[in-house]
Amino acid sequence: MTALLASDLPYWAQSLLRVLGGVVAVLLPAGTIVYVFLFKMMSFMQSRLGPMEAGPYGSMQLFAEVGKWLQKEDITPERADRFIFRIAPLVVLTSTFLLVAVVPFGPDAWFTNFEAGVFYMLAVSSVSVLGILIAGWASANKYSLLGGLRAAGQLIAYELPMVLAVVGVIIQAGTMNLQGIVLAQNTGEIFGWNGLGNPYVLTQFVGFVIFMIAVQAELTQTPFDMPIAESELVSGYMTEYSGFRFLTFFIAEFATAGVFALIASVLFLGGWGIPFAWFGWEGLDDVDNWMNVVGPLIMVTKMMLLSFIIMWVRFSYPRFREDQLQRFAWKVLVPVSLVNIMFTAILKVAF
Amino acid sequence: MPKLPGLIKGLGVTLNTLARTTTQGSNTVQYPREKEAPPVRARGVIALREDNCTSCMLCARSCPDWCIYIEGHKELAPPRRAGGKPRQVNKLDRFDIDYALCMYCGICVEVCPFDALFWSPEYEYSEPRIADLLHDKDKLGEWMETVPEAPALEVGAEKKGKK
Amino acid sequence: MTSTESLIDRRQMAYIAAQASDARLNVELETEGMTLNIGPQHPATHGTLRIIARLDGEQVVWAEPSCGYMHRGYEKLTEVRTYPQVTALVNRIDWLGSFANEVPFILAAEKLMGIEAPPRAQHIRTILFELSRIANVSLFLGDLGVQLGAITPVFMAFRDREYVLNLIEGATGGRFHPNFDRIGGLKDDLPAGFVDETRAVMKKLRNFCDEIENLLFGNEIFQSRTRGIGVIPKDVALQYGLSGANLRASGVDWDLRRDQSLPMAWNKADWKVWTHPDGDSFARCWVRLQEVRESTRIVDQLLESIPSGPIMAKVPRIIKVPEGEAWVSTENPLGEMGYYVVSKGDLGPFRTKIRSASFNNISIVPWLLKGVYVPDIVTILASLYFILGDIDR
Amino acid sequence: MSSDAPVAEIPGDLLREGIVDGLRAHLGEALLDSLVKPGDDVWVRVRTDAWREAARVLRHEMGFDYFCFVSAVDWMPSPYGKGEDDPTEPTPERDDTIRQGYAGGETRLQMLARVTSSTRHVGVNVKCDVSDETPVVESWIPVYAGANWHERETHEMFGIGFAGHPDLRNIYLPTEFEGHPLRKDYPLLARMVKPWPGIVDVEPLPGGDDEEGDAE
Repeated sequence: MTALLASDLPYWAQSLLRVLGGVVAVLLPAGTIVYVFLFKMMSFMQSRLGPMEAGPYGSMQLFAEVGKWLQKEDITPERADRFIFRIAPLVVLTSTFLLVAVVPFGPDAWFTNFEAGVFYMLAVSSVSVLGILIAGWASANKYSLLGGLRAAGQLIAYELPMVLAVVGVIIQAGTMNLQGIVLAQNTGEIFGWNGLGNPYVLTQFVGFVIFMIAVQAELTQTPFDMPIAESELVSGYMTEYSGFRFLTFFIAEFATAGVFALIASVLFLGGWGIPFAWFGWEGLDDVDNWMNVVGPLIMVTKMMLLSFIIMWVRFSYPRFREDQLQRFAWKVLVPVSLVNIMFTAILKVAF
Repeated sequence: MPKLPGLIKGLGVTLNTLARTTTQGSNTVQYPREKEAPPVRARGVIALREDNCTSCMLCARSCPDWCIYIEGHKELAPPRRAGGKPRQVNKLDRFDIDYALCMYCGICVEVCPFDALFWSPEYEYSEPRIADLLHDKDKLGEWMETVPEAPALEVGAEKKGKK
Repeated sequence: MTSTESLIDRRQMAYIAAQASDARLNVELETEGMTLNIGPQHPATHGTLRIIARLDGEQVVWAEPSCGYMHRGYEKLTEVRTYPQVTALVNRIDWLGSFANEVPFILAAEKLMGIEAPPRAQHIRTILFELSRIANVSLFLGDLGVQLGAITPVFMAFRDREYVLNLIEGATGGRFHPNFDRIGGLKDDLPAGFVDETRAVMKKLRNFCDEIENLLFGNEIFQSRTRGIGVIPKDVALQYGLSGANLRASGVDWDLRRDQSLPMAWNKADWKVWTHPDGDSFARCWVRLQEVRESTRIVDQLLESIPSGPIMAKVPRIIKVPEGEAWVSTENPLGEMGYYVVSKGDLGPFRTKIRSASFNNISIVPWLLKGVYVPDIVTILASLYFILGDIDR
Repeated sequence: MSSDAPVAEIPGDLLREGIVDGLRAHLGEALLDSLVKPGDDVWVRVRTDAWREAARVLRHEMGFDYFCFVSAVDWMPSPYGKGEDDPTEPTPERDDTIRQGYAGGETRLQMLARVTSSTRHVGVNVKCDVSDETPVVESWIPVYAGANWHERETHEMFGIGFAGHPDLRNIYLPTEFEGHPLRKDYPLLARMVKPWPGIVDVEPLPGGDDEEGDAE
């Protein structure tokens, strides 16, 4: 952002712009995912049309929902732990905003450019576990207690495969900086042919699959949605929430889905860049300026593609039982990702 | 097609439902604008043809939910043939059906010996107040025009006069 | 997750539960048990059933359903009603397959009077009986998915069930409560074009079964959730009086449509009774899926051979059933539903014992839910497939 | 099918006669009465104290492994009728003679159970009298575990005690419900509360001519 807007903006204006950009980068994907996938695609998959009343083809449905939730009474259960009950949804939402800070959208269009971007991203993504656990515990309701404990077990169990899957990418890209990973993917070549660059989804396919499964589990989506098992726990840790707090949880859930899809497209699908060889670019500095505008569009399309897969799996599969879920994480995902790291390391050294 | 693992086939099913809905349209009807016509024999509401009714109380007696209330009185009607004795006819004062209690079993329509009660497939008569569900005799008369003709019977069915 | 591994795992779970219930609760870990009320307003129960479960962590130490929230006192009501009024009342017991409730009651009354419905009425009765079975069990297949977390199957079930309900409404006038059966035959004949419409709908139903099989039954997650869960051995199933698909899933080859001679047209179509040796939740769901396919075949064959003739036997307008007692039970969608009608020769039955299938199917739940995980309670209840009106009468 | 030809003509239904003879062999004179409707059904009445013994014989010796149901019948005609009497006129007298059904019986309350053989596809209706003073019967649970819920329902509906039943709580009715609804002397309140709309009140012709044209 800094180069784009020249330097006449004082520092506070730039950070204000960054905050605005961050809010848009989180809420916009959340809104589009909810409308396109949750309302429209799910209904079309079930041979119905979905909401059609609010606005043309139900486009205003999301605002109607937000309006409905806002005017609903925000109840705190009588024996709940009041303070913790209130801040739980905010904790989950902050972890999403922290996550998006590190995602690059274009050669100069990024919020921050940490050297250890991936490390920061993995650390911050586990903050939402705390939010869900205290939400479950604080609402003094047996169902949400069960939901919260299940969520704690599941999210921690699936963080390990996510981390290990990302390690493969880091070995191949050689850097932890997300901008660097995007560059490595778009300039690298597979066995000398650089027509398509080297998107890690091809060379790191196993890592990609494990990462997507772990993301599905992090978002507590259907094959792994024991914490919000509607048929047993009513709605898990969110049972006691209503009104604005439930809206925060709802936004957090889909915003995290959007941000994880963004991160997955950065790590595996070559982020904002198109293979540089097509434009004859060599490094970061000679990428043209219009890329700063086209980059975010490419990111959004890749994000929509990945969240299509996430939502498609969500609407077709039944739910794991949580001991099968844990067994699947520890006995299958972790060993496979370790093997994947070993192979990547060997191949990295060989070539 | 090779024996795909169940998981992939499951995804296939949802995908081609998606394709089918986008191409051939959905199975749902947008109710307030498009309306699905109920079949001819649908039991929506009971219609009363008042002049057939001789307040013989058979329907009120055979209703399981006790939701038909009839009051009538006797009158002298002009004789059929000139100079004949004036006929004594039961005149109907009140014929209410309380649709809040009625369970649409159709015993009254069947048991009526004078064909005064008919079924009509009308279904949009919900009321904000439950008391308005007590339809009186002229409201039941209004339903008379919505009563359709009895449908043609399947081949091989024996013709019989029952409605 | 082969089923043997889950069977060992199941025995191990039962051992843990036994341990927990004996040592009252695990003292060293100071975990005190939690009593969880599942229901009466709960998404997993088909209506208002409440399950009181004492948990040790996620495992059920003791569980017992408490019903009665939907008790309408049918047997008392039948004492003050005439026969047509009871038929209108009785199809509200199992409200999903409601035509199937009227048939055994009317057959019992006809047996007492010693008359039989004309062949055409018997034929159409069997067709409508099988249509209400399809309507009932196809909803089960969809609902099975929702209980286990998949949202899509239930919409497919409702979409294809709508065609069957429209058929029933076209013929009888009522989608859910047809009230079409009379002592001695049927109220009316089929409307024109019913036969070809039904044939088209049966084709739709068959591809609905294939879709559900691909989407749900083939799914490895579904199989790992249902294989080896809630295993009911054959003799326990018989002892508790389980019936219908729950019994056939434990390997008992017994179907009331084939094994007794009723004045209906089942023997005019050739069809197969499906059984499954395992007796676990997967077996019960699988047997029901095959039964829906079998019903569509029965309906197709019966549609070909509807005899022509009267729809109603010679029956006086006011029916007084002679004194006597009769028991008739048929293979309803939920299991064996039977009526023991005692008549003292006046307008209505003197006493009617209504033996409904789900009452026995659910009486096995306390035995079955020992040492089971919380999510498996829902799987077992979904596979036993009961309807609350059937339990509470 | 179940043509009600006089019993003598058709050769007796061997299957069901065999059942009755088998039971008589095992129970001896505890089997009080039996009735066979050829090709239809068989009713058997045992002595009250041989109720569990009959179940054990049926299940273990004669192979009736499928438990169908256990219930009871109250043979006293209801003193309230159908609740369709005109409150203005005196209540019509009703015959309250107690006439039992098939296979006889002396008492007002009578147990009724049915068990079936899942292999021979034939069922038996078993009855036994329940004395009016001490309405207690042995519980069938040791023989058929499925009888647990049925006996709880019969207990709360008819007031019949079951010796040996682990927890005889109400299954449908709330715990503090007094009275046994399915007994005939228990009024059906729904029909007491509201006057019957079927009572004919078409006033006679004005002008008071004598013929009482009250449509029945």
